[in-house]
Amino acid sequence: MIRFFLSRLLQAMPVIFIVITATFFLIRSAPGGPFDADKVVSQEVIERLNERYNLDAPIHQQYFDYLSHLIRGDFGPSFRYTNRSVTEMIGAGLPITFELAIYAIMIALIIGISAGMLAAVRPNTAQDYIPMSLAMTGICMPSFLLGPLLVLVFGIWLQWLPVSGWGYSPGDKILPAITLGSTYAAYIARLTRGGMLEVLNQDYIRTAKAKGLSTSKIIFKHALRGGLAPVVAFLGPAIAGLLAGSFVVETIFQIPGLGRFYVQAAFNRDYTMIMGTTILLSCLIVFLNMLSDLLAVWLNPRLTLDAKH
Amino acid sequence: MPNKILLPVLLSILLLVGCDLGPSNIESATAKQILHLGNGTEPKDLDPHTVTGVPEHNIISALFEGLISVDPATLAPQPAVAESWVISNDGKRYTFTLRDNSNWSNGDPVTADDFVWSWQRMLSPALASEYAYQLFTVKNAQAFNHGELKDFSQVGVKAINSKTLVIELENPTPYFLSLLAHYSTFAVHPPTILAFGERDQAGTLWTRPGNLVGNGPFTLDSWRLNYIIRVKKNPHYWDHETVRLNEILFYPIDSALTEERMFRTGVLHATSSTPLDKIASYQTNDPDKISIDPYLGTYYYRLNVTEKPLDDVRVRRALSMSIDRQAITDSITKGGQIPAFTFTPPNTQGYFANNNSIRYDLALAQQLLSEAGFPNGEGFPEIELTYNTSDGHRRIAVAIQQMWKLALNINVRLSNQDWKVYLSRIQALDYSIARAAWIGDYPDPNTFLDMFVTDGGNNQTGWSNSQYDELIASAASEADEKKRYKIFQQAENLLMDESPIIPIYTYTRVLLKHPQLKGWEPNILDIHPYKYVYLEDSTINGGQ
Amino acid sequence: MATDSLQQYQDVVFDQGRSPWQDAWYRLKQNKLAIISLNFLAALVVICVLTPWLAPYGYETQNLALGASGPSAAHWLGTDIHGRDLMTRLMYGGRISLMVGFAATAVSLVIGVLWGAIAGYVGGLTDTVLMRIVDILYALPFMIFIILLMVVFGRSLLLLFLAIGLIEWLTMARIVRTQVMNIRNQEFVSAAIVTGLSHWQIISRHIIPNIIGPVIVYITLTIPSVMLLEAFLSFLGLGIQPPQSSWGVLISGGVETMEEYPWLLLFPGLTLSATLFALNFLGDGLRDALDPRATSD
Amino acid sequence: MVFETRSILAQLATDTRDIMELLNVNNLSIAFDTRDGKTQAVDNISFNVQQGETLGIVGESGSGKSVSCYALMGLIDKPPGHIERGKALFHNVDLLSADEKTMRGIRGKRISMIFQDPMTALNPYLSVGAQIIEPLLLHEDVSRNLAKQKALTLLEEVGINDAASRYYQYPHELSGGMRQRVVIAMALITEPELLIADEPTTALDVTIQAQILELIKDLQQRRNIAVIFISHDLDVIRYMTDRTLVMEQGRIVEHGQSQTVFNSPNHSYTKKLLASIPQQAKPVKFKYTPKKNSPLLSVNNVSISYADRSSRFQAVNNVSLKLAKGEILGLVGESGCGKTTLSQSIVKLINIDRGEILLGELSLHKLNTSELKQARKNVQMIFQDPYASLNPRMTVFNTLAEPLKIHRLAESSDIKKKVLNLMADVGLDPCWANKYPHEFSGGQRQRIAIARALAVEPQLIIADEPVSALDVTIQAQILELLLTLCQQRQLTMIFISHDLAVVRYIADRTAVMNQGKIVELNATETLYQEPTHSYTQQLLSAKLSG
Repeated sequence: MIRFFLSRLLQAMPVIFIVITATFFLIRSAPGGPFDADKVVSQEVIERLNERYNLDAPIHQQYFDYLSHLIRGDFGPSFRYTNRSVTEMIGAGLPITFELAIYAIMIALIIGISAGMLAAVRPNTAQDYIPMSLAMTGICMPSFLLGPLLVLVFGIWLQWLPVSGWGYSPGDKILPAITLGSTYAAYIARLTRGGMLEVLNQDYIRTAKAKGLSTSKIIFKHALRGGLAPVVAFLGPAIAGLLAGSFVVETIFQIPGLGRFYVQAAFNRDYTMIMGTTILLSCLIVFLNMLSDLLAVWLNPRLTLDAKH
Repeated sequence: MPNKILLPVLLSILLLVGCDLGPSNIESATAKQILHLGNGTEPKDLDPHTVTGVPEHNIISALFEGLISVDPATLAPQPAVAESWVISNDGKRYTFTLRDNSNWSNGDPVTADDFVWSWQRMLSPALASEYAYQLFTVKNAQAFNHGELKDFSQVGVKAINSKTLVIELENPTPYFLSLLAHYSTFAVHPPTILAFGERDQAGTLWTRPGNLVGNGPFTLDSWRLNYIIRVKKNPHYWDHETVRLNEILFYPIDSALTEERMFRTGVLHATSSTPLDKIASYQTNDPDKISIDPYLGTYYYRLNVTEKPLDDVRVRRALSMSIDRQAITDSITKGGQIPAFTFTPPNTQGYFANNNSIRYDLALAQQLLSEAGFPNGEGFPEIELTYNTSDGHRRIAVAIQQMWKLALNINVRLSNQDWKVYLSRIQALDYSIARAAWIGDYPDPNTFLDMFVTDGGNNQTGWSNSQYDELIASAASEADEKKRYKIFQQAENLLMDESPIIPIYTYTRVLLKHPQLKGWEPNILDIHPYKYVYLEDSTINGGQ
Repeated sequence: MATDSLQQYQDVVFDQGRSPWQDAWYRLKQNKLAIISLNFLAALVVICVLTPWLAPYGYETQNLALGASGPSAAHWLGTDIHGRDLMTRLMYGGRISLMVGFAATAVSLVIGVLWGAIAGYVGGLTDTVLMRIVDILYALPFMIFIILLMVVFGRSLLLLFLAIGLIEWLTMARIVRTQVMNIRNQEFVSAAIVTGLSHWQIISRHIIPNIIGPVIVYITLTIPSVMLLEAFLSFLGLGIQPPQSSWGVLISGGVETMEEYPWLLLFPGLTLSATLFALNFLGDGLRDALDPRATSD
Repeated sequence: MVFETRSILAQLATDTRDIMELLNVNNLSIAFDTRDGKTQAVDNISFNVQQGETLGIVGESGSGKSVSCYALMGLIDKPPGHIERGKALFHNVDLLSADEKTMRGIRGKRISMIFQDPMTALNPYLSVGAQIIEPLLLHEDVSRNLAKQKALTLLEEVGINDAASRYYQYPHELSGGMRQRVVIAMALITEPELLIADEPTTALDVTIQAQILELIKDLQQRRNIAVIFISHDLDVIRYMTDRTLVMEQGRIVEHGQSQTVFNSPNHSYTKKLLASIPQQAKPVKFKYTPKKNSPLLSVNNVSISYADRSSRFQAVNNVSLKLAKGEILGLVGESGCGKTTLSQSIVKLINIDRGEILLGELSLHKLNTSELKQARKNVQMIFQDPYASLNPRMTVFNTLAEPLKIHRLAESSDIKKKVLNLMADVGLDPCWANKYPHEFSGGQRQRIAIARALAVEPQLIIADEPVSALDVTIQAQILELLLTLCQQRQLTMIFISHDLAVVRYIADRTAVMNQGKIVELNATETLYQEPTHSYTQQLLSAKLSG
């Protein structure tokens, strides 16, 4: 176990370091500075702002300064939201996006696994084709389309659910979670179906049947755990993608999450904020991949952590 | 196993779906006098001296008050912190008397010294206020701001006593009073600033809820990042009896479509924008919920006059005259915008441009292009039309692209750019034709026309005309309004004859506004002092 | 015995005289749904190729006075905000979307399959390094990447293929790697090593053909998402430029006006969905057809 | 023939009328729908099982022996399978037409099954304890605690020491033999009346196999339950059963007391089966003349180890071997003894830690890439599993042409000729050249694999369990083919097997491996008749005497 964490940590460090370095220089090579505005800002003002944010130093100096601050856990001030630190903004946005992602992944799992299971139990029948077609519709229905559609139907026509906000009025978390989760539900459905079909052909399913178990017991007790292996492998990258991709949903539903910051920071050339969110994302990717492996081991007693590396 | 978790989750979701939504914001708002406003983007900060945008302006105008405010209906200056003022005969000396009962929200009185202190802060080089130029009409302010003058006592602002403030100007500036209604000239509470940092330090925590001390009709109650800013009625405000609203909630909403949906489901009383495609249906179905008001802004295209073939005035005029502006405002923008053939919006504080050298005239346009050496567009190079990424700009560009194709047989390539890339390209004159817009800072033609002086920061077309420069300079020192406007008309004629820009339309302010919202007067600056705004059920009022 | 029989075998006509490709084609033909899909896609391609001759209007021809109008005799699928014929724009848009869908997917396929195959086959440190590079690319801020591409290279269709391919190959590489790791331990790979094949020959001849199934399935999922990604990139300014259109651009435009002008969303949406379903059925059919084992069970 | 079977049945029926009849299967026919049409898997068979007896069903793969028993348990997937006809009365319940609920009450409660491969028959995701008590909890109203007590007792009974801790382990933590004991415990926990054992020992090592058979026999006698014992292994059937059915292509071709069937078979198929068992040494023996100065292959002090969790596992420990040209060396040992690791190091599929492997004068593990490619031509390998060792997406032609092209052994115009020739050599119809591996039977596939190994005209062939996955008659054919080819082509071969009889049949000299070491190496007959090492003796004594 410890060896596993150590080796992962050892791999993670260069990954995160390269991400930091590459991002640092990439964003500075993009045209337009953080202080360019519609009404032209005078050169004097720009110079003073650059001075304030250490942007007048040679770029390698800026880089080392940034690193030395980073090592002390200081992500710096946001260049756009002048009285905010990046840490504070991430602290405000991340829990919300995280919560949204958790709900979304839960919905994706519920819908995806049930659809995939239904389909796998009777392959090549209507019970297979209908959920799988729906899953495919989910894949081709991007959130920028599904979100407004759901809002139109449930928020405006039926008036069942609020169309915006997060924790402001009851039920306002439902539509965003469904919107964000649906694409993943579709992928999970396909993965579950594939995994279940493979497991259902295993000998131990026959053993279970020979014991006199009913179909539902066989599926839930014996097949599901093995059948979900591909889903588990998918979950790590999916949650990371979910967090990064929540921008669209957060914009549609007016949710104060990190996704909006992540994208807006790029447009605003809010260098420190881009760095902060990117570092966070790379840590998340590393962490979630590790979690995904841990989960796989937990689900499958045959795997051990150390043997994987 | 997952199935043990899934069931409760499913059930709770069903429960949530089944529950009643309860009354919407606006249904419960009237009794409590709580206003819900869409407010564009998240404010960068709430420091009147460092911010620049409209969303910031809206919140700051609730939290602070200047020497002067403007009457929402007429935009005429009216007393605010200053109870009265005297202007010297040469128009260069203003003496303000501050009202006795003007207080900070912690109860401290607002003094003339606060203003002197604040202006020193605002003009200090280290603060790097982007709006410092607003005060450059004040004597020595520019020198101080540029660091050429260290001694602030030489700047033309003095506190004679705690309630008398004297301001000396470089030139008689007829619009100076309206500048004082702008938040960049507001006073801030010196002890608060100093409690959280230096006087000229930006980005300190003084603007946070609990810290911020203002002198406006409202105080900052809570600030949830990217979500809601809530302000509450300020009991220390000198005119608190006029204020009827108890709270205002400002929602930063990036998407106009989201904002419209929030408005439609009763979350907001008013929006900060309106999706183009919704205008028609509101006008037909809910005319009482949409308001279209004139606005002090012009939508135009910049032409890079340093580049062939746009260095030829005939080409520029041909391009300008072959745009069917009426079709664009009728079919694309649809918000009652006025086709523009001059740069300054009509009736800018009584100013009207009188140019008619630009009009929609295809035959003339073709003739001009032909004279420039491109008969029927032959030999005309493909030029690029740059605009910042936005659906509305794209729609207009697509229409104009096609108009030029049909009228002049020239090919224009559209190129949208990320906002910051767009800005840096325009500044570097790295474009041929670029979409632009200008919203006046104050109701005076000067805010439009001084843009195009040689090497003006916002000129950005490469166009330079010494006669124009002289006209704008002479207007600055002219105290008589009629003569001034004449000079501006001359300048504007010159500008349009040369056509370094193609005006397309004069903006209107199209917003969705609930009929309950009262005291919200339309004006060309889109300023709505919240002290006059209140909520009232239109049914009681017999509004239908 | 061998030499005797040799003469006789010289003239042996192989059973059914089939090559592996003919085989696959034969099996594909048995799958009705796949054939219908194939025909549908072929028809789509033909229509798109012939669009300049078939389209009733020009894709850029505007009628501002008409504006957005519903389906009518003159405009079967209605018109958009600029009064342009939607059917014409759908047809022209199909040219772009199909081209982007296939070309960008091909880019991601080539990079992803090679990368994943090398990582999975070689394993060990190489695998770790290659996959960590994938992690790094996942983590880099996508927006900045797009903005830089635009600034450095300007706007071009080729760049669009490249940009999308460069984004999409990451997932492809992961999928391929997992598959290759499974295949790599099969005995026939050992047999190939023993035969003396180089690693490259083993990857290209023994491993890649055996991961084609999951790869095809992933491709059918990638193509539609690539088409939608194209709309997003075009919106940002990297993709096609107005007045050109693509299905993705039409759909994302349609979303904004779905209440006012539902046909602007409905028809492009239906077109894309139908294409997606056809691709999916064809993909499943191809996967089965390319797997010789599929006939026996 | 049909008449003959019927009369035997009739006779048996009268003989055993007084004994209580537990199961009566009558006119059972089962067919499967395939893309090529209907396949008759079981064709009108009838048999019965008495209380407390062991009925053997013997036959090769595809003979229908397993399918007919699965039908009794309702384990046949419908579709594609369907039972066309027949009755199977078990306590007056027709197992073939009973509804699912009734069947669930019978499955695992009154009729239990033991499956062939304990690796795959146990759910890898659940602890063995949970799996053992599952049928008990399902069918009887017992507390979990009581069920556990019963399971622990039973685990002791099936010979698992330290049952209390094993109870919580997962299948992968147990050895193959132990897993099969768990499967048996799982089958017996509900005290069924009938136990169906489907090839219960085929996947096990020979010493384990004997123990498990002993266990089943013992349990059967102590508990007096009826057993249907299915196997392709005639020795096992002879050893285990009272009566035997011989099945071929879905039909019962012979039926009688086991002793009678095996000692005086009537039906030609039974005779053929019996004849296929390699009983003694091969007909032509290699005249072993050890030329010490120039062996073809020398394995000198080779050691190989794997990283295994925290420690290193020594798979091959200081092994030395020498092979003369034309010799066939048998390599015997149980799973995990290192024989496969050793053989893979000889073809350089894995690297060695110490020692050297010389092919003639070449040190295989010190060659560069191009030299190695050349050397590979001389050493080829035949793998155990003919299903996995052929690329499923390459036709036979491509599979065989590939080595020819790689080593430029034929002009492109000659390739077709050479490939067809190869096919003919290994007894494959050249007409099948464009077929895919899955279209062939196991034996045919192994012929393809042999042809592939021969394509490069190697000097040395490593055959790793080449016949253990094959039916007994096919096994005999393949062994015959290998022998013939070796003699024709002067091939040297290392023949690896766990099956002592097979090695005795084919090998000139035999090496016995245990725990990474060669414990005994001698001329085959000498080794079999006078084993000196205790492990060899143990191996040989575990072989069923029949």
